[in-house]
Amino acid sequence: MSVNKLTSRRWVSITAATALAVSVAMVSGASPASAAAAKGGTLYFYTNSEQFPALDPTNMYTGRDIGLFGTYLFRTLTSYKMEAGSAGTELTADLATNTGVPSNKAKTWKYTLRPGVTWEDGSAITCADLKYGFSRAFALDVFNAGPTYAISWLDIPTLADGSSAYKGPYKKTGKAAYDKAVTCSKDNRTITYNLKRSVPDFNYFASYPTTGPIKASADTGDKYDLHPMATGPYKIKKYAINDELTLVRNDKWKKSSDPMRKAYPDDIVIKLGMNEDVRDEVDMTDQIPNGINMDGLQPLNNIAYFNDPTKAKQRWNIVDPFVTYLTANNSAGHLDCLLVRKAVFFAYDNQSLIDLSGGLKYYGVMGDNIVKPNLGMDYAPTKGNIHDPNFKIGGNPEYAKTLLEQAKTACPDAYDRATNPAKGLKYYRADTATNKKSAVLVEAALKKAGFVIETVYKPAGTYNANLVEYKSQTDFLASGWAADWANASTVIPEMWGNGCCNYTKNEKTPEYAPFIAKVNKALSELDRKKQATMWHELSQYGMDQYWYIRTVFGKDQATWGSKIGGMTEWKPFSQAIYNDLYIKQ
Amino acid sequence: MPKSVKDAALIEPAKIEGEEVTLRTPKQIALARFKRNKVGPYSLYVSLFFILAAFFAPVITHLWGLSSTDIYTDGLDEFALPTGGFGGISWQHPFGLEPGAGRDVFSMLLYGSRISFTVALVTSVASIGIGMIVGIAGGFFRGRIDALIGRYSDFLFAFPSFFMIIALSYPMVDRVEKTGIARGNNARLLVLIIFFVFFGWPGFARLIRAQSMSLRERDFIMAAQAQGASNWRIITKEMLPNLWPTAIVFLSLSLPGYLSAEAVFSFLGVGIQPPASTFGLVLSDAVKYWKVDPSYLFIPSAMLIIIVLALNLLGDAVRDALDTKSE
Amino acid sequence: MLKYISRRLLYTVILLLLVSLSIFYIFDLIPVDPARLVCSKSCTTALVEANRHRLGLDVSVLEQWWRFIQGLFQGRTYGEGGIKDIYCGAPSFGYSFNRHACVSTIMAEAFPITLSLTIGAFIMWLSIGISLGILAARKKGKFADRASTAFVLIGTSLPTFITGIMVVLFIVLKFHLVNPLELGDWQNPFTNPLGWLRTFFFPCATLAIAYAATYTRFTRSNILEISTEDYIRTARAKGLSEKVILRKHTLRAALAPIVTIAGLDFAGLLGGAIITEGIFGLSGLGKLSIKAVTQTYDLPIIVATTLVGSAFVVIMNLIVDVAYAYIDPRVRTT
Amino acid sequence: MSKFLEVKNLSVSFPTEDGLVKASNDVSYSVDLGETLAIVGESGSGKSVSNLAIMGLHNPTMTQISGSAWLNLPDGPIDVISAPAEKVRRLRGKVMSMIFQDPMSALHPYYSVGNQIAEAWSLYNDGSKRDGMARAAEMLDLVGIPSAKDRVKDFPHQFSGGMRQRVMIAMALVNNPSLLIADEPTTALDVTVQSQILKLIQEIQKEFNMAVILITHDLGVVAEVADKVCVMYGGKIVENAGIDEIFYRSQHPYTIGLLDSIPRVDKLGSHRLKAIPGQPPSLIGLPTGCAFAPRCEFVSQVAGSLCTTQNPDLSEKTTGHFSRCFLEPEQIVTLTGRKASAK
Repeated sequence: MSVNKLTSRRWVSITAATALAVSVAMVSGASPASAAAAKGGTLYFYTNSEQFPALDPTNMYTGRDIGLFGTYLFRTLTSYKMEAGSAGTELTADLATNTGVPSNKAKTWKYTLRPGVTWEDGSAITCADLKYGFSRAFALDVFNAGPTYAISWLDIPTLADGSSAYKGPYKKTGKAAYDKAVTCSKDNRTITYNLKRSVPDFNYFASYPTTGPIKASADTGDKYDLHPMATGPYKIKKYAINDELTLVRNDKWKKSSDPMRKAYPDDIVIKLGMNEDVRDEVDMTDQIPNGINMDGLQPLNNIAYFNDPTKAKQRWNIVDPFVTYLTANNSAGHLDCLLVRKAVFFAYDNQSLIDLSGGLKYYGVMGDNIVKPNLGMDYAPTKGNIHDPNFKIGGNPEYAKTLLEQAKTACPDAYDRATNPAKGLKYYRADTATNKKSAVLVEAALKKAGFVIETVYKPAGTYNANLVEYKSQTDFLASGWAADWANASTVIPEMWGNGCCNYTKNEKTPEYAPFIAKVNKALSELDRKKQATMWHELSQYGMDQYWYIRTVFGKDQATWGSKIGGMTEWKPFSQAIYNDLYIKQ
Repeated sequence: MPKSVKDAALIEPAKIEGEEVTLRTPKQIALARFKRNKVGPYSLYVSLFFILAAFFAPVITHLWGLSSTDIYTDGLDEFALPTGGFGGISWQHPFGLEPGAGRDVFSMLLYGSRISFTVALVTSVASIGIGMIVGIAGGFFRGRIDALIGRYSDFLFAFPSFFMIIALSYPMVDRVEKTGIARGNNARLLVLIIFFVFFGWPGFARLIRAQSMSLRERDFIMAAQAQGASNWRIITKEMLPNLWPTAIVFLSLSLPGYLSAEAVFSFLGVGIQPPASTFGLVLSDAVKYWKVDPSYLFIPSAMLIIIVLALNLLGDAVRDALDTKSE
Repeated sequence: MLKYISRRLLYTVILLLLVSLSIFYIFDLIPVDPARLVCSKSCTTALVEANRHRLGLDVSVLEQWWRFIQGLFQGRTYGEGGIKDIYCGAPSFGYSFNRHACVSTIMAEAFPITLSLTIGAFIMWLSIGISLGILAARKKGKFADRASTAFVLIGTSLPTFITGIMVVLFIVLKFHLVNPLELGDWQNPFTNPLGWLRTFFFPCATLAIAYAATYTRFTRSNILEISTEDYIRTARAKGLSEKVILRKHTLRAALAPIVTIAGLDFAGLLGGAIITEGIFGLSGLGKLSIKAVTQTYDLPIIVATTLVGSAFVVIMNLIVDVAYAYIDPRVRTT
Repeated sequence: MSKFLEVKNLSVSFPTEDGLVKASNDVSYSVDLGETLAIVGESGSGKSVSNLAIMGLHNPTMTQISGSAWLNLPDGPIDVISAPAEKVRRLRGKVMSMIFQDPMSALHPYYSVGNQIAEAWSLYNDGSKRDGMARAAEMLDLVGIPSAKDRVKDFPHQFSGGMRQRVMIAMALVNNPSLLIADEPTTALDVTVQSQILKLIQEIQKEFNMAVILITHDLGVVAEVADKVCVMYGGKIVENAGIDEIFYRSQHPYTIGLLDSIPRVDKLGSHRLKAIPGQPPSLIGLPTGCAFAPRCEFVSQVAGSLCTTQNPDLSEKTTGHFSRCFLEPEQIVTLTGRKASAK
């Protein structure tokens, strides 16, 4: 899922999936609960966003929401352990009795439901519910925001236009094929998934709410989003967009069937649509002591907050799972010239841009790879780019000029586009306040090196949806990505290869064919260590091409009120372990 | 009753019973009244000062050794905040530096007010021009023309202009750019002005229409008609001179209105975009920094208040001076 | 009079039909394809077509408009073709797939908020504006005149996004006047008048600051103008006291034209006060529409809010005219 | 000292940027109950100003007043110039009333005529609104408005000009005042209506035994109703005498000029109308001497160019006949006699 993280730190735009962080993440401020956790009280969250991207499990793909609602509302077959440190990155059984039984070279996965698991109306959760829930992801005309692994993995024929023969539970087409791919045992407690190819990571996917159960009789289609049925310790009492989401205890939920969830607060209220400045002021003056800021502060307020020693126990500054990057349009007529792309890289004033968004301390550091160090074995430092002796973090316009000078003869077309005042480079950006500011810096730095550049602002709300269209018109795109789980297979092919979100337009470049061949080889490699080495090579290859002009390894901050207890980082989501949260009495 | 009353002194010149007996022209009277107003001349000087400053922005900034596009990152700290007190105010940067990008606020505001004034002036003048023509046409010819204009302006009034501007500005800018008339901010400026004028003129046209209807009934127009003057002559020689005071008052009062409107649309992300820096852009940016850099919010706010206040008071003074009824 | 009103009503209906039709055509011209916007990343042409059908955009603009008009009277079923049908009863303004609800339901929730805000602000700005205007007129040229003019002008010269933030940060939150969690909470004014007041007082005040200046200046200049009228001299010649003259004679005539601008301002605000609603977290029509226009591109909501907005303007125009006829007998008989 | 109203040395002036404008300069006159005094002059001669001051209708912040105006009320005389404003207000409408030139604009457009009359009545009388309306109907009937009972609820714009002036009169008289000041009451009306209104004023004056001050520029009007006449020029009274004195033995060249400029039925066909040459005093650079001197055709008759250097006093030329001119009555007779022969 693509991200537009550079634009803002609000969670709406961070719609990527989760990442498995195995490296040591920096955690400041947060410490495991020292006081005894206590039941009771109301836990508040507040956010500037007016509504959740999705409450319907089928559409839920935002890391934060998966963590939040996966803890409170929806149980899934498997779940990440709700524990601090690297233990949190491990899977555990949730609705199922175990994390899944693979067979047939991981082409078949089998799960059995835990006894006593129920819906909020008291009825038992059955295999049919799981099967129905899983099927909804195929109804792409109704649900368009969730992950689509189910469609590409399940053993269902593909039609000529690339879509699945099965069109979801609301249509009759392809139902037989689906019934064959997903089967239930006679006692309706065991579900079997039959896949097209080996997917050793299927158990990770089974932690996504989109794979969870949906009761067919309660399904209201599009409207289900407003009041999905809960299986966790809380249920929805009220969901009013732009107002609030109120969760109350689900009295049908039994601790006996769910040893993991603690459910400390009596109520959970998420206040929606709070003005950003109000929200920041609330944080800084601790006006909602039992509340948590869901968005993070605006950069400047963030700095003020983090400079305040009295807030030391109400904040953390961690490495988040995201890599943000600047994509070049590598197609002909745009930046189809390595020298020009390189010149842009060296001309960029990264220092000012990072300062603008919170500095190296809070925004992030320059990256040297598309894969973030969090990903563990798949990350290795690359050569060149930020390690090049000519690289200056504040920009090196002189070197950029020499590169451009070489480009003049090497690739006159791209040079002309980049320097001719009548043409010039175009940079499509979402129309947000921070972008407007950074555009000033980007334009100034590139002009210094002799580029002609114009920022084209596009409506922020429809920016992401139009990326497919923009990618062939603009010369740059800013975006971001986080791995879905701890394998660069959810990064490199998606970003540079034939995955979902390759905005580089590199398909027609001569360097692409050898690259994609290697990618496919790596994907089918069963030896994990060998695979990691192959990913190292491939990231070096792509970075050498400057398909991405620059990458930043981002950081993330969270702040909360003085009465919040149990704030600890949950590694897979870079969020709180919601399960541990309680109100200090 | 006394038999004889001794005369005290000569009767002072000027007016009796409020009736003008001097031989001054209306223009002179208005000018004298304007000068007599305590606030009028000062608000004129202040307005002129800012308008001239905006007009000569390149000269002033050059003389000061500044540029509105240069980035003075030396003056910013690791979080891109201006170093030194009061938003980095110094002799070199009299209004300090812009936090984040490090531009000089003084030159930003000079150049910014240039754009703001352009929008306000062009829009006002164009609205007045169209409103004048349409208003006179409606008020003077009446009948079908008037009905048609009335219905059309009703339609425009009913139109939710605010949303239309927000929703349509992106595609409109696209279209303007495609025609090649203007690019980038010039295109956005053009679109903003077109929208403002499009939705702005009916208000003024109504005003003029009402006035020309009553003017039409006045004796001197009747007299001109009786003498067989052509409609064109009546409109240009008899009506227009009586309508321009309204236009001037409208101008001085709509200027600050459009200044504020530009600010609001910039805040909402419609209209002019950085690296340009209109009042709206600077203010909406400054709100984010109020806690760490209050002077960055205070200076443009104060400047906008002074300009709007001066223009409003100027408008009041002009109206008072041209108003033949009061006093 | 009745005939006049019915003729105006007919005119109003025609005007609204025209405005709605233009809105459909104008938004059709915008190069944004809502069907593509809601298409997932595995988007295919077939899927876009399916979306287009689901959103009702696969027919001509004229037919879209006609269906919309029909829906207003008959209710309408959305998303035909397999998925669970969604029915929105009359008056149906459409269905928002972004907010998963019938637009009429969404509007019905947002409207009381906007109405409260507008009425509150209206009362405040009229009372502030008119009383300051009277003060300024009576003390013409003196300190009180200049002070009140300067006060309201400073209030107006700053855009609402500055004054609103100032009010929230430096008054509301600073002095703990409203719990930030209750900021923007909808409270029923009839069952919980205090809560309603707590929610709406400050946003109304913010808007009132923005609007009061016009009314102060208008009141002032009108009073000064009316004061020179012969009939005020007549009233004085009758022996009426200055107080009675001001109240009964001057104000009656001076404030009559205010009905017109006040009515239009009121109607304009009913369409939503975008910035104020945003700052105070009020989920009124303004916030609803601005999000639909700039972010989600939610066509049914855009059409509904713009149409309701212009309906308010047109209907308020009618009310203003009728009210004016009531106030000014000269208009009544002609 | 028994006249109902005695105005003594009343000066009204307005300070302006260009200096002090003495609109009414040292004016004295009197009028008794049952008597009609006409004040005659061109626009700008200051004829309204002194009466507005008597009514207390001048703008106190913009006007300087000296002199006095005594009303001899049954409970003792009162000087309305020096009396507190509130006390004078209590006299307005009750003891003294005023009607104005333009009946079109003098009535409040938003209130029914009955309402406006009732308002004036209820100010000095206890009674319900219904009583007030009944009284209003009575008054409208009195001033000759047909089917007055039905018309009390009508609004001013539903009446013609003459009818409106009748309404004004009804309103002015609703509390039976002793003094009625009529400021050009017929100027804005059709000629046929003019005489009706004047007749009405006359009748009512008789019925109520009022003192009436009629301010006008029209000597024709004066001839119809006045008992005595004040002629004003340049802010001063230039001639002051009984009606017959003014019309048949006028002592001031200005008055003579005015008389010559009106059509006379009795001299139909035999004379040509004459205008006074020149402009009314612009008051800018007014010569020292007589204000009328620049327009006066008899200037040369006064020795030593006295007219242009010295201002004549208002002196009693014959008994009760005051004139502000250096010429003696005999001289006037000869001069006008010569004129008469020319007619």
